[in-house]
Amino acid sequence: MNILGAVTTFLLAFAVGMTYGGLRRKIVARVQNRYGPPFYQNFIDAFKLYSKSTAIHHGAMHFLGPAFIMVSSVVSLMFIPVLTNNQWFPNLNFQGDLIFLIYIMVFGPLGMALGAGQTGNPNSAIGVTRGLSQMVGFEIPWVMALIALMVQYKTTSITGLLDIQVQSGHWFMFENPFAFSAAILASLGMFRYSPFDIVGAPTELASGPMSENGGKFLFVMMSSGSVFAFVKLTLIVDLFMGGASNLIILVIKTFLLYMIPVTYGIVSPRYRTEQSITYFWGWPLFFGLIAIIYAVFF
Amino acid sequence: MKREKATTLYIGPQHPGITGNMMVRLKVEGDTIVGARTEVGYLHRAFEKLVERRNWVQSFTMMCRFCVPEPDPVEESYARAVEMLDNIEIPERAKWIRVLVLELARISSLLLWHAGQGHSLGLYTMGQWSVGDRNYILDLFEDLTGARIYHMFIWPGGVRRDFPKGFEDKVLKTMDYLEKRLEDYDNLLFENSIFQKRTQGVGYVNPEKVIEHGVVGPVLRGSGIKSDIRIDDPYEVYDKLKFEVPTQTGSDIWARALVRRVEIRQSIRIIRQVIEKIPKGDVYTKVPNPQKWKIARGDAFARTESVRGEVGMYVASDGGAKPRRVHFRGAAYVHAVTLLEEVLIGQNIADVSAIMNSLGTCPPEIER
Amino acid sequence: METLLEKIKDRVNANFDLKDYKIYTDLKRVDLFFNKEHIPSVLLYLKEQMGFRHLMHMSVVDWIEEGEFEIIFFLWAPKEKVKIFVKTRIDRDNPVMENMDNIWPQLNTYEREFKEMYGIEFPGLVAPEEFILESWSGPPPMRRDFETDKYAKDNFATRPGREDAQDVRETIAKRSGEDIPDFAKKYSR
Amino acid sequence: MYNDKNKQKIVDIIKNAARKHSLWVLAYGTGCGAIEVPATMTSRYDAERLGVRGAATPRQADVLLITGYLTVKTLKRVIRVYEQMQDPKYVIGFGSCTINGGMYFDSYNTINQLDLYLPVDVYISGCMPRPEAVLEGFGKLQELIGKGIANGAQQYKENLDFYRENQKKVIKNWDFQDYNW
Repeated sequence: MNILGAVTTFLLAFAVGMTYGGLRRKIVARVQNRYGPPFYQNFIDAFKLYSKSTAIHHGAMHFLGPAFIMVSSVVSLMFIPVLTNNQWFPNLNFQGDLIFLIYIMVFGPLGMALGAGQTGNPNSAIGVTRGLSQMVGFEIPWVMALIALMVQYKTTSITGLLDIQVQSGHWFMFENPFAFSAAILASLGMFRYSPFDIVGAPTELASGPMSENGGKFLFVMMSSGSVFAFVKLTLIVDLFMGGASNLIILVIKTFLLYMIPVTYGIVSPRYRTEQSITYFWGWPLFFGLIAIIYAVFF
Repeated sequence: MKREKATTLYIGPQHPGITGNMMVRLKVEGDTIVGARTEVGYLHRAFEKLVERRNWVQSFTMMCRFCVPEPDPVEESYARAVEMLDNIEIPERAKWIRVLVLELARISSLLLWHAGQGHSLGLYTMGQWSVGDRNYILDLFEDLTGARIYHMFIWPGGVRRDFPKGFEDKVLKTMDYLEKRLEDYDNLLFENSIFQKRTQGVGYVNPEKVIEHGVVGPVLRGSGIKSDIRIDDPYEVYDKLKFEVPTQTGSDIWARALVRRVEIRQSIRIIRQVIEKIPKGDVYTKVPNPQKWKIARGDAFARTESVRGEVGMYVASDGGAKPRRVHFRGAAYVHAVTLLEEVLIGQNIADVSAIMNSLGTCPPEIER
Repeated sequence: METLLEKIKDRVNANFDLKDYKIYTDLKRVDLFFNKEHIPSVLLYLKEQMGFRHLMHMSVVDWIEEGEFEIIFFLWAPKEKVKIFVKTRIDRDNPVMENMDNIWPQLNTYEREFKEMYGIEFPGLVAPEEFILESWSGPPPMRRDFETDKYAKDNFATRPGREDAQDVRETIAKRSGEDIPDFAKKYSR
Repeated sequence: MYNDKNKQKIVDIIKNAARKHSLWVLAYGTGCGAIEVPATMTSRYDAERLGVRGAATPRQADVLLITGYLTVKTLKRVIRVYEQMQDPKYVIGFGSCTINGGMYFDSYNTINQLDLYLPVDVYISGCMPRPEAVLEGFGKLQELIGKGIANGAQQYKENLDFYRENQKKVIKNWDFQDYNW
């Protein structure tokens, strides 16, 4: 664990996440018969938001909310092996860091809930309620998929799982396809793109928990969001797609993964809250169960 | 002590989901609405006061501003009311051109509805597509009238001018293009399982009480009652044209969506017929000099079928050069106030915007 | 058609004392004039017995010279496809009209508006809060004796026009370095 | 951003370069002109390629579009919304009704001159302005921001008494709390 490496990891995650966001806007625009913004538009937006003056005072928790999200994103990033055996991107890892990761990844939304609760904006409150109930929806198949892996390979460390794939050469997405599909379907909900963008649904809640956050708050949320997107993508790549030995492969794999929620989101309206939970407790949960059974008996 | 369970949630006036500039005050318990109240008046420009200071032709420039998304039916109503008052007989070709303009306006407004319905449910691609295609209709309007939105074209005594050269072919080309695009809309919107899940059984209007509530247009047809001013008391040349009036019995957002889906195709059909059998001739009759135009005492009430339903214009004259009273009846005047307040009870917060769109809410025509 | 309208008029006349009537055959329209105290029963009769179930509109006209408001109800029979205009006059100085939003719920909206715009009192009006105007002080604006231009001049400052009454087209042409096309020349001063 | 180009500090130049290419428009259609805003945002006149996109709430928005006439009732809400927005914020007056009342010059319910009540950076003429005109207006605003002279918010802070006086003259039921940045 050297500081320089950690900073490099963070900057890489920030840059990749932001660029993916910009590319997403571009792709969406092309589907909508538009030219679309440049792919670096998100960087401009982020810098503009940072340079805005912020005069919103809602109390301490409101200030801490975005910080919580940032902390959770960065900490979970620190536990992800970005590349396989590379001294430049070190990671804090110990036996059972996967379990710790499951916890720390839901830490951000909880912080968001604390922050949004204090703004006193009813839209924020409703949005947080929706977000937490949706999280209940997609966390269950997600955790089941991970448990299936842990049971199947008798290890709870990400690097352990990664090494098994690297040495055997078999990706887990083929070894245990049910776990993979459960994880992918659950990750649709994690990305919060349509049809699962019920938390900040603009036409319903006026951007939900973010309604009272402008300027620097929004900058922190935006950047932590992009870091978190990188975390999710890299985690799935590490767990199911055999990691990446260099940056090119990493980018290719993560971008392909990223296209799944994006393309699904372009053409689908928004679910209602209970409908989205029903969705996650349908096929994803089923796949999760099959995955565990498969892991136990085969 | 007992805690108040219901919280107050203000939708609008500044809200991405609101249609136009109005406000709905909701009493919410959890995600369910237990009370709703419409608050309008943010767009009140006092047209009906201003026309008292303008003569018959000047006040006609106000008419198209009554409802922004679809100005032409209002112009049509005013023009016909004034013609009834002054017994002006307009030439045949003018009537056909009026029908063409009205149907084009209906198509453009229905495309806006596609956008609104998709946008209110989070399907932003629908809005981008249909509003983009709406520009082609507005191009036709620009060719014909010279303006995109407010084309003061249908005026007492006929229409302002005849077709420009090659206009008919442009219209037909646009219609062909539009019909191709409508298939894409079907694939994106109507065959979308999530859209069906979100709309079926939502925004239910009680079919027993619709007529007593003064419900008109697609909402009425969506609850199984076949009623259309173009059929019931035909104006201009609608009795010479062949078209169907679709009805559905679901009486929810999905049923209204299906009704509008058929309506836009019927409008294309009507436009094709108009282009086919429009007669040659004059497009306006001579009306007196606007400065000296006096109309004998009396009153008239003209109705037109707009996208949101029947709109009516009451014009009363006191024998002077200025109207004594011009009073506009918009469909949203009923839909967005008494009906909306009733329909919203028991619905989910997520559906407010969709319900408002499917009821055809148009704030400017409520306050005028 | 003529006979149908006549029959409608006679049926109403048989039950209520009709002050006056007018028939427009080509418009399929009958105007019926009543005293204001008969209006609720007439509307109820027309709605329940004669199938005029659809209230198209309700309007008020300010006849200031005669010192009266004319209140008009526009009814439509979906089956017979006939219009009936029920008209009445009320005194302009103490305008009171009976509240009828139990017959047609949307009348509530109309009555709220006319209470604000004409100062007509509807006793027992449901939820009579302000509808369009907000904290309006002064006379009801839609009365004819209220001068909107004077009010606007007093309250809202207008931008002063250009002192030199020069032609805008010339200014724009000078600024953009183009000359005015010929068809525009004949309009310029 | 307050001083003009030659006195601009280098950091201001960078900031303004970012600001002018990311204008988030508040989703608030105050008048008829709102009908052309969707057309401006969508495929034919794609405003997002210039960095113009919608923002849901005042806290996140940079630009306030006053799309057309303002009734007194709306003016009150618009002032509240404008004061909730974060610096730097810009106002675009949209249509001739905001310039001198337009065709509502004698209406008892619409204000005639917007810049008495809010600091306007750019006016777009026309009734109603075509999408090309709207894009032109955005371009003009970007130009002003680049020069660092789009300082409506600063004006508003400095001449707050002037604006407040005018606003209170029009809005009868004044129940705002004091302005706090």
